[in-house]
Amino acid sequence: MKYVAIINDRRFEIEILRDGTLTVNGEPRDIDFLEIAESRFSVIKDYRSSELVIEESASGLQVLMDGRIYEVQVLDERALLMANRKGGIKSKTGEVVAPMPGLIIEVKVNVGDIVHEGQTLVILESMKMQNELKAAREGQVTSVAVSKGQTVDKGATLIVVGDVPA
Amino acid sequence: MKYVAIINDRRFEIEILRDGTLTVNGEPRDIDFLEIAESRFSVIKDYRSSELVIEESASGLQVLMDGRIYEVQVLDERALLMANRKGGIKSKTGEVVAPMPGLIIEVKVNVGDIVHEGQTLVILESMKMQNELKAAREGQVTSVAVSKGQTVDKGATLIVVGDVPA
Amino acid sequence: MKTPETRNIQKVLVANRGEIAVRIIRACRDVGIATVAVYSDADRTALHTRHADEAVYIGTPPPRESYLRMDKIIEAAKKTGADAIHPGYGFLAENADFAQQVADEGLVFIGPSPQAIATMGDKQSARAAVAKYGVRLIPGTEAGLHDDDIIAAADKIGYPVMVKAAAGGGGKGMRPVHTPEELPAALANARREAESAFGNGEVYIEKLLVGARHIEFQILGDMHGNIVHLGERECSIQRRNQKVVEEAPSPFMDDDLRQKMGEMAIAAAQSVGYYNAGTIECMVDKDRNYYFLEMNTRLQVEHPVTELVTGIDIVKEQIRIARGRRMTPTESVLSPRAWAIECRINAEDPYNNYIPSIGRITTITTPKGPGVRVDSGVFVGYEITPYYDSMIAKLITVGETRNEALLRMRRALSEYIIMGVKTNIPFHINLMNSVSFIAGQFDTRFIEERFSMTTYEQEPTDTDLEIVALASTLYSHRKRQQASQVVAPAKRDTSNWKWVTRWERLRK
Amino acid sequence: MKTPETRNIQKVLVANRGEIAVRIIRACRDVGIATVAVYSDADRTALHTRHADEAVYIGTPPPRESYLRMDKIIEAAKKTGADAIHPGYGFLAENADFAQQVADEGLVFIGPSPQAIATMGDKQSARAAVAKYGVRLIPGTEAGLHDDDIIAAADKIGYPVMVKAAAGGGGKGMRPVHTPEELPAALANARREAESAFGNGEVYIEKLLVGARHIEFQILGDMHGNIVHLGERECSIQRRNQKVVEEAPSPFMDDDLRQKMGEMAIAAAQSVGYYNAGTIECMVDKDRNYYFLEMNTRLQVEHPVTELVTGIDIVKEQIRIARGRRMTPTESVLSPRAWAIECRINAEDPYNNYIPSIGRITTITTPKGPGVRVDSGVFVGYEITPYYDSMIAKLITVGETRNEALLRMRRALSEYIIMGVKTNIPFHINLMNSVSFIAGQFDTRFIEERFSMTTYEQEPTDTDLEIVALASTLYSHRKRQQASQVVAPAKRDTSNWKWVTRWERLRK
Repeated sequence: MKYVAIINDRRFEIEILRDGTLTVNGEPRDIDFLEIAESRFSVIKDYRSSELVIEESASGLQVLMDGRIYEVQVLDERALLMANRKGGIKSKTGEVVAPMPGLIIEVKVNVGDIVHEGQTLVILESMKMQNELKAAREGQVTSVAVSKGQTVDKGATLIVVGDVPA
Repeated sequence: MKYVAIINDRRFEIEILRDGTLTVNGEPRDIDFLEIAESRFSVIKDYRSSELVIEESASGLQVLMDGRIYEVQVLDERALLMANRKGGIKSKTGEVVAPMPGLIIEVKVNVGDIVHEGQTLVILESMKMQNELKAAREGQVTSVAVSKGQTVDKGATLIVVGDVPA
Repeated sequence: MKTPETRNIQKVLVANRGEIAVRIIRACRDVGIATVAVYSDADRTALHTRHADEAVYIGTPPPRESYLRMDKIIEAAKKTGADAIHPGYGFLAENADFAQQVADEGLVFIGPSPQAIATMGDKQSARAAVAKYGVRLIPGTEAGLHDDDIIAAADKIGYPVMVKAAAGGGGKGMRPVHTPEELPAALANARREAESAFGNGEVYIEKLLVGARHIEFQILGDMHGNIVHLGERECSIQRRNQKVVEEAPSPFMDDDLRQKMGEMAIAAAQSVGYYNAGTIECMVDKDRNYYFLEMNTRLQVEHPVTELVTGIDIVKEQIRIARGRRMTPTESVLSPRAWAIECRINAEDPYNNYIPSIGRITTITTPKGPGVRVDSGVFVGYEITPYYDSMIAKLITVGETRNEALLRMRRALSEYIIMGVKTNIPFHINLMNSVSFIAGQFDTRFIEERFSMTTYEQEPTDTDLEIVALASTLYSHRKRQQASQVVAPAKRDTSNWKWVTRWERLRK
Repeated sequence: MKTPETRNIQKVLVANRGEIAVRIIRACRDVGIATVAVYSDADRTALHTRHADEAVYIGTPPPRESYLRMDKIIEAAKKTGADAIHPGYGFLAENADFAQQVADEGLVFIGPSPQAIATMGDKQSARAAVAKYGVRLIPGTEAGLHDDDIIAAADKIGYPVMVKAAAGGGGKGMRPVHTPEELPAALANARREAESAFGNGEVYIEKLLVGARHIEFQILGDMHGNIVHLGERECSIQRRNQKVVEEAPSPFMDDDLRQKMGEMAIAAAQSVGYYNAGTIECMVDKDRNYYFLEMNTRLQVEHPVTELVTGIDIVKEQIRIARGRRMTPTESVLSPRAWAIECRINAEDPYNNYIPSIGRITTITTPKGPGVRVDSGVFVGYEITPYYDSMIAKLITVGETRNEALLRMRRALSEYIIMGVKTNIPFHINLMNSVSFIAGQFDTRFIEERFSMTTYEQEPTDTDLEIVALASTLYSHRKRQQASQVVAPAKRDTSNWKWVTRWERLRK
């Protein structure tokens, strides 16, 4: 089974063979990978002992190791093929969802606006704090589902950012 | 639904009615009983807040509260009826089982011996310690399933103590 | 001052929730006093409800329906026969009416006099009280002005200014404003936030000192007229004007400054005949000029760092003082015997603009071992709701030196695992590795202006990346296998995947 | 004594497992030293394996195949580039051959000289060494005698006597014997247990002092010829000759006795030119006569109580000393600054003859808050196997007075929840409530002769019994409902049964 893992723009081609052999970019590797609890893993590789938290996110995997978070995408052969056909791997999600229930204090964009990554789109009040919800990617706002003064549930889609029309 | 709970030779007649009303020996009671985690319960009764561990044992329930363990038997109407018919409630178990894997160092009784509660029946070595397994009740040894030098698994029945013939 | 009566305290009602309620229950238990918790619907399973000897239900989750209901809390004390009430911090801790009502009901309020709370709780009277003692004040306006007057005052004081809530605390209702154009909107936002948090939308402004530190002095006073300070705490590590890391002593402090600021702090407390624990908050600029900010007339979130460097249990001293006894310390602490750091563990996502995280905690591994203290109100199965503050625990480490405390904090953070909600533990790990923090070079703007979760002091090594790549791939491979029902048999109950490991090679 | 070379320590291999391996890893991390763990098949998921920077597999679970394999441990150090080895306690900690081999391989052994280990490890040479310094000894025989000679010696010494393993420790191979008739069987049993535990069946006897206490002195010495003591520990609370509760200082101690015993302890350590941490174990009879028992040439399980009352981190001092530096303390501790108590948390069933309990831990709630330290090697999901010692954690509390430490211990024990295996936490709760323990009146026979898990100081109240009866009934009722698929709908995710509660009445 062949996979490609992408972290920080680095590609690792990893193959897992039926006999349990593992290679990275063609070179054999030994690794002891163990699930300790849900989402928590212990890895021993060349004596180095590491503890990892692996969680799934909208755009791939979030891996926490030594206090640092890594965004990782793992593609198998089929996904790789599809991604290549589409001209690239899946980009960050454009859906802005409410991370908790709360009150919409302000909506800062309208449908059609071009936004940049990190731009504040909505202000949501919850836990007595005003939280700025930001765009995870650049693009054009294709949908605004809420307005000022509205209360929203956790997980509600508030804004959708789509591709900028070419 | 009517129950009898027996602790330390004290009997509590408890009735749970369909409308949620609860009585103890005919008097109404308020109690807030909540499962916190498996086997762990929080009780608030007349403002008193208590944390309990409830586990099932061979002879009923073991309840831990404020560092003290209580042996409790709860009988419903049918069980009570049956127990009365048999002339008494179920007595302590006569089976002596290995609490952990280990090596039998010594078997101190033979079939037919009359033993008293607390008498050492078997010495089991495990975790580098010699552990004396004792009779939980008085009675007559009806079965000896192991002998010196034998290794046993956890949970294996080693000795059975039955009633003394009348 | 006449000798106070000794008052009997056998049972304390804790009018609070979360870690501080647990902390107070522990202190009571440590001196053999019975405890009563109060709880809302959201807190039936909370640790304070379960750890107290008794627990009384007081209402629905919104604080104004439960933890802010003076009538229900006093009724709960009466019903259970409590003879004293400890308010903790937040909620009713700085409410003079509550302190007065408690006293009127014949109960002991474990805190200062209602007069001291009232004087220090009102910005204007607080400034007037301390000014007489020669305490330096930050230029600013009084509270209760209209926006127009505030805007005019800001021009006189000069920008930048800080908008603050009159009833404030915990950074709520606060806004830094750098230009006149931003001020009207900032006032409106601050008023709204203050109204929502405190039921009081009054705001005021103060000159914003640039490059300044937030340093505070812990005060302890008894009813026999004794007042001492227990040294300072460094609280400049803040985000959105909320403290996230505190330490004692301050790396900025020297003996001379401690002496002078300590005297000022005692003078400020004396101005209101203070007894109980209290805190004098100050701003200290680069040139070591210090200004009185406000006095908190209650236990502070960050009191443990002072406890660890002085050996004094501040909550026990509060109880002792409320009983009318002489407090234990007889003189101010001019040389702390250790160094302590506290990290506030918040349920928030440092990788996503620190958005509060709600949900159920599924796993906790608490750091343990020497020099580590954890004050926490949560447990496995605890549900973090949007009703209350996002702070779920405090991790405090102590060492002989700042360096030792810092290394212990790094170690303790790496041991601390909380799953089910996002926490700011990665933020703290990053901070403890930042050169500026290690060097003690920071001010109150450090986190917002010169710290980021994505720039690290060191790039990950190739080995780091390869381990992450391998683990992620094996994780995905496993998921795939599970999806197609071809699950590798687990050797132990934990699922174990080894690829070409020592054992397998040996067995080949 | 010539000035020792300073030795470089950058990476320490910890030749141990469980809580003590974790403790040592933490100490190394606190001073910025990298760590290497070694692990058997049973310990792949153990905390020491996961917390260390590196981990090396060394064999199957039985200690003689892994943690006692000197060759594999030294090989692991070589492979990972460790420059020092810390042996912890138990396993190879008092093996002079191992200390010598480590030195021969050019590695630093974090412990005393092989000569000191050898001299103190052999009963005869230990007695000879200290006797020259005027240290008082308990009458007894040498090791290695035949049973007949031992039996003859016992008649001379007078009963009761204690049979002990020559290679002993941790109560293994020990037997008290009260009459000549019991002696042959006791010798046989002790030889068998010693053979199994240490691979050495040699035993000896000593006069058994009746009503005596076990009091030990913590020693610290460096390679510059400095030796101090850090005060005493009271270790009389024992079961089957294994310590279960320790405290510092001893309630039996006075300044005069501390002075004299401390001098004796230093003299005993000087007799072998001792450096590193070490412990002089003594028996003290009712008339305050004290006798040298043995010297443990290693870190002791109960070292944390001394750390908490002196502020000295003993493991860090061991590393400092091994580096050839001067140790931090310059004089003996004659007045401890606090009081500390340690409870050993064992996986055993106190209600069932303390039988060791094995199984998987399903829940842990660790006591937290001020004055509480937990040194633990276990976690949720940890499997307790029959291969190793049943001690899974140590709970230590500290207070200004013995009473405060004791109240904190009660509080901490009531917070400590471990599910999945039986533990002796109820034993400790009972002990902390026993009048004799509270009064400090106990000797080494207290637990076995005058303490029971079924007699309590106070009978349960009627309310206690009713709460237990109600909870048990509701539990059974629920099980019954579940069995018949009529499950009450849970209001929250946790299952909540309320009968005629406030809410329901309000809603009626």
